[in-house]
Amino acid sequence: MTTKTGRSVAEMEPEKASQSASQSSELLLGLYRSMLKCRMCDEKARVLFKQSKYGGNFYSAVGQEATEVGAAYTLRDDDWIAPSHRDWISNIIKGAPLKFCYAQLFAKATSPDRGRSSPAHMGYPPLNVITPASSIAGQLNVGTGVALGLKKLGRDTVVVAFFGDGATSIGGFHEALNFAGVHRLPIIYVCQNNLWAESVPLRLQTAVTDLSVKAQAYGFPGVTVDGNDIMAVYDASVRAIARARAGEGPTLIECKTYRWYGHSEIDPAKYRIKEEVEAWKKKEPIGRFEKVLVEQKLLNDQKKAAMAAEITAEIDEAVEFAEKSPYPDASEATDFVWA
Amino acid sequence: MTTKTGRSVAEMEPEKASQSASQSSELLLGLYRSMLKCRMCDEKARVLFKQSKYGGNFYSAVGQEATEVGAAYTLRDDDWIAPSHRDWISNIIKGAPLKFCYAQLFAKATSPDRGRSSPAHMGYPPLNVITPASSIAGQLNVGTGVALGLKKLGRDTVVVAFFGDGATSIGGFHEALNFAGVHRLPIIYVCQNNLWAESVPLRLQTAVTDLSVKAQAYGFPGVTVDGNDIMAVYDASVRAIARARAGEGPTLIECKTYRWYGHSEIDPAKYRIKEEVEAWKKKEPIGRFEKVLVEQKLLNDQKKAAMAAEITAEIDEAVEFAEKSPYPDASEATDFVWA
Amino acid sequence: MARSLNFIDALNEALHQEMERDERVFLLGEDIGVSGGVFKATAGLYDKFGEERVMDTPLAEGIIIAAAIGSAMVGLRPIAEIQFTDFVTPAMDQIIQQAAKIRYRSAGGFDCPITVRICCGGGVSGGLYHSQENAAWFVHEPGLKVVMPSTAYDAKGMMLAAIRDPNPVIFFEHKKLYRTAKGDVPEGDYVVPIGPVAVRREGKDMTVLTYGFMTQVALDAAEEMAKQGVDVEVVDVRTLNPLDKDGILASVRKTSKCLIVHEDKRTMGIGAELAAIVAEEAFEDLDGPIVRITGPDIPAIPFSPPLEKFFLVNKEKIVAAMESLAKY
Amino acid sequence: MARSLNFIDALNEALHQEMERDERVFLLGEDIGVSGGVFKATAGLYDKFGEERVMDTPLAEGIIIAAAIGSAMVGLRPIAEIQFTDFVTPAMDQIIQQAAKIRYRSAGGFDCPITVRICCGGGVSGGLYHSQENAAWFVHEPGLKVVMPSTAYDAKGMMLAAIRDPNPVIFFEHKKLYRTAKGDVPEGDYVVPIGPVAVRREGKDMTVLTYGFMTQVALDAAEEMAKQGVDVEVVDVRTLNPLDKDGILASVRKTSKCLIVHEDKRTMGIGAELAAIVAEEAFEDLDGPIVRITGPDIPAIPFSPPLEKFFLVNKEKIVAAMESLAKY
Ligand SMILES: Cc1ncc(C[n+]2csc(CCOP(=O)(O)OP(=O)(O)O)c2C)c(N)n1
Ligand SMILES: Cc1ncc(C[n+]2csc(CCOP(=O)(O)OP(=O)(O)O)c2C)c(N)n1
Ligand SMILES: [Mg+2]
Ligand SMILES: [Mg+2]
Repeated sequence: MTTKTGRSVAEMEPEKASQSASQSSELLLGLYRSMLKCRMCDEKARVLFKQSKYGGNFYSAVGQEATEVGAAYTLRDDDWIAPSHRDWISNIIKGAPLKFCYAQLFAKATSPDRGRSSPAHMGYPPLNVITPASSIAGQLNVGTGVALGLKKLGRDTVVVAFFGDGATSIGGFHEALNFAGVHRLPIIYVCQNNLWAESVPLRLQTAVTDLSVKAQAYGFPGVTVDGNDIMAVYDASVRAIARARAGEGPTLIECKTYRWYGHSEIDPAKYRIKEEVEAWKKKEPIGRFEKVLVEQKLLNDQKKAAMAAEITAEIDEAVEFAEKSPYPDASEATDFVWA
Repeated sequence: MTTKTGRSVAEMEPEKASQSASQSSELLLGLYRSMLKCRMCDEKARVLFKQSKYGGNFYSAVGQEATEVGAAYTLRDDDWIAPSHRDWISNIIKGAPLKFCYAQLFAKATSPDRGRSSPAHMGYPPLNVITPASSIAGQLNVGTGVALGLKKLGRDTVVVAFFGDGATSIGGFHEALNFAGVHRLPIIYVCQNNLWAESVPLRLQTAVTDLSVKAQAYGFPGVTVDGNDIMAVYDASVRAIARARAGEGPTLIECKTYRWYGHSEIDPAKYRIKEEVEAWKKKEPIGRFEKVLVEQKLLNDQKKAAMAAEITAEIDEAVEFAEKSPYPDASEATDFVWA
Repeated sequence: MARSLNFIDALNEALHQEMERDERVFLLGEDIGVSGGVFKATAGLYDKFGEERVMDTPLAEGIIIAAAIGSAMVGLRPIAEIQFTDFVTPAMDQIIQQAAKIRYRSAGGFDCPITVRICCGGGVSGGLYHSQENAAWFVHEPGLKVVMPSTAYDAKGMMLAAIRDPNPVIFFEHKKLYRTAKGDVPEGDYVVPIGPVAVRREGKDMTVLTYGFMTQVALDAAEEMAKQGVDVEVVDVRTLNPLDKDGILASVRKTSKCLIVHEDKRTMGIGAELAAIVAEEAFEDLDGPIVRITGPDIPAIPFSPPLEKFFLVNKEKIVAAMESLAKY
Repeated sequence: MARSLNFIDALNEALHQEMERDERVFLLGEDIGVSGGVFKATAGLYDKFGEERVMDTPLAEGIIIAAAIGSAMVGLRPIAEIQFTDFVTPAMDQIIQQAAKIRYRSAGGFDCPITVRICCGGGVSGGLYHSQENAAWFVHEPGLKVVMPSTAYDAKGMMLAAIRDPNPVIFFEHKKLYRTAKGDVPEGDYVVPIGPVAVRREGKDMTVLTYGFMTQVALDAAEEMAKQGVDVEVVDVRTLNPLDKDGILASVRKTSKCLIVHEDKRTMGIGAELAAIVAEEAFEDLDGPIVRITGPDIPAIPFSPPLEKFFLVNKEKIVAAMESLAKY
């Protein structure tokens, strides 16, 4: 079967998550829980949008959790994330309190940006998550600048920058990666190749198949991993982060993954064929990883339910906080223009 | 010996020009004559600048003639050239009358742009040489657009776009080549890697050694050739042009070459070490090719002198034309703003 | 025959008809093809004309514009879309240094008949990066034409004019107009010339210079003032570059008072140039200061509803300004 | 102690001193290191501070600005150079969408204390792509500060102010001033605050609002007018964003006449905003129209000497305008 992106689904088929026997059960459960939390928070965000609890738009990352969690899970508080529009959950992974994440969606005065940015464009300054602009690839450029600064300061801190397949076409991507290559900056470029940029399929975005080859133009390693295999993403990221911390420079990690839903909550995504969506749903990261954990007897239905209940409670509390928070006062609109 | 660019000169040493026995003597002499003409015209342009016959600046291509001639020699009248600041001679190769080339330097009313652009930024619309802006890589973008148009029109016409090593760092380079890759456009990207972008050495421009690897990011062939070996450039270009005409898409040709003089006539180029310059002068393209032609008995001192005399006469006439031409009238400044 | 159409349907019709009429015309941009555009401005065109003439491009605004420029130079008539004006900044080099200057720098050797459609404007919860205007930058650039229609009729007629214009035309579409500006639109071919202002409401007491979505808001305010016995003339400066000085000055000379209204931020907004023209050339006709009602000087329209509301110009703000100007 | 220094040497001294004083400061740009810059503004710095603090970058203006932004966000004080303002367009996305908005969009969570040095201006045979001004675009963007000094004294003092300013400051340097504007410059540390205008010549009959290289030309014209008994006040609007409205208005209210002079093209040049402010807030004080003397509306300054001369504002053009304005 050939998808609209021109590649066969079978070709991309990763059947089940890889096992890393050497990893501690704490880590494995932690990764699982983080993915589950992301999924549940994201689905809740979608529901809230559909209920018109907030306006603007939301860009769901459901289906891409392994990429986000695998790449960011081991980051320290002082490490940086440079997120894009689909990475609201990266704040959650980094440890931002959920109440602020929902306050952001609701554009309340309690949100980290006091209601300025669009719902999904969240940053969290206390944990070095850069408030994103919408401009595609902007975060790669600014994130690369942060990496330069960190290197100059002699820190062993790193930057993880997220972006999509579409972002690889714009000049900013090129300038950032080239600069990082020349200066061997401590940054990990995590491309979430979900085969589509809004309605534009990969074949109209690029003539190459694996976006990781682009690293060759910049003189640093590029790897392609199954982005729905949490351990594959995790392993590649841990290596890349170690490289970066050691001053050995950047890595480009292409994670092949898929977004379940439309580009945003107002996109019915009619440009994708049903078979493609279904095939990818079968390969979704959480269920796959669950099987591994169950096999290893680390997880069972009871534990899972308890976990979900805990997360639900946390989400409910956060949403309540957000709902009850006031909107910023109109007079605040002129604050923070100049320092 | 290691140069400031961090690569050994020996490593790059191409000793003598390759021989293409199969080529007709007419072609070989034509290539030689074209290079000689470019060299003489360029040196004359430098002299005229030093004599303050015109202002602004001039960017000499002396040393890079094999790249320019090898790439553009076989182009048809209806083919396009997208030149940059150092490619004034590409107009000459394409067949623009010399008198217009010097009128351009003198910014006279008889220049193709009636004195608007800077001296070296010459285009020649009747032969599809695009008047360049200074903005680096602009010609790659516009040239790629022309290639798209030509493809849409179903023509077998091609575009040759010239640029330097420095131009490979800017976003416009990336966007152009990526787009051309997706649409398999009839364009040949000729990178004149002369190891320096003004005073910036290659090691601060990119972490890679061969710029042709960058084509891998775009899904089309990239080749590196000895840019001072006319037949190497010629062969690679002929292949790339044939590919483009046949609808098979773009090629990136990296020509390793060297500019003898400063970035421009006002640059003493103190950032380069003497040994590097001397080593490259020894490998200069015209003398090397001359040896081959003399060996093959296609050229001797007499023939050479006759050729030079012919060219000198042509130049003198052209310079006289330019000198005698009037400046544009001040009132013309507001012409050609809107059509 | 004319029917009532939405602004966006009028635009869409113009694209359909011109692509049928002139096979040199093609479209390129992000998501304009299969999906028909974020706002459906290009709906139906992909199915009708195929992917050669309705091209979904890579996500790279610079090459979208450059691909248009280059193909225009070989005789085609490209229409490029920038999805939101907030994303025109990556294409500035191509628009400013190439499109605006290629004809000038080649002394007419190369022309650049491209149309660049750009969606702009606030009031739809777009937030900082889906509400900008940015037209002012392009008004600073001779060689470009810049238009921003305010009615469905003009949307179609100016689009046809733009495509046929031998210059690069930046065609701004205020997103709030897409489905609120409904009006009579002839079925056939017609052109609304790029250049002249349109006097949307004649009046003798005061001139309002405005454009885009604000035209409607200013008209509402003018009706309100009519009740107070103040007769306001509303001038829709639908061509922003080059400006129709004569049209602007004629109205101000008649009414002797000038109010300028735009949604964009105040400082260096297009109102600045309008005010400067009037202050220089109609000074002796003026009975009062030239007043600007505009967005505030903050980087862009923030998302949160109270903040967005603070930014936007509305009828009340305009009426208040009209009332005090009327007192002169 | 003060000595007489060229504008460019004053700048260079500011960079030397601030880099010594504050180790967070570093420079980045094309050809600023080993070669010391196209105009030698950064001469000597590479030898003194090494390639970590004086970085020759790849040829890519976007990442030059972004590298500055990001490192400012982690506490450094970068000074980025754009070699010519003609080449700032590839960096527009970074300047407009990132630098101008990062503080606003994060509600102060991230700051952007960068300085962007940009060489601008005509009159040195630079042609279409080495003579542009382009400052007007940045005046439209709250969140940015924009300055353009006109004296050697200000060059040093405003550079020190810019580096220490917690905001992104776009620092325009008119290339014609580099070696023509010579003046007393204190050896030690001093700051010329970003904000206030400088009245360069007091006068009672007419105000000239100008900036950059034109300040000197306007002063020459004012001397000429003094011979005719017209006493011209010359106001150097050296901070272009945010504008010092009070300083501007105070002068115009005093003289009741306003002439605006700039080298840049007329339409949507900075003179537009200056005129609009005066027309709105000092209307009742005005005795005559607000006149602009500016470059013509052509895409950029052409190269050929007669064409360049046609573009440039000179003393004669200013005097002629002053003479007719004096008649009101
Ligand atoms: C410079 C710029 N151009 C266009 C857009 C509009 N836009 C937002 S997301 C998007 C597609 C992004 O695709 P991709 O990079 O693959 O990320 P994904 O949405 O698939 O996660 C586009 C075109 C933008 N935000 N910025
Ligand atoms: C966008 C842009 N930035 C900077 C410049 C200034 N500039 C002109 S040529 C040049 C160096 C070009 O180097 P390269 O591409 O290697 O070409 P070469 O001069 O070596 O032939 C620079 C920085 C420019 N013209 N355009
Ligand atoms: Mg994608
Ligand atoms: Mg070079």
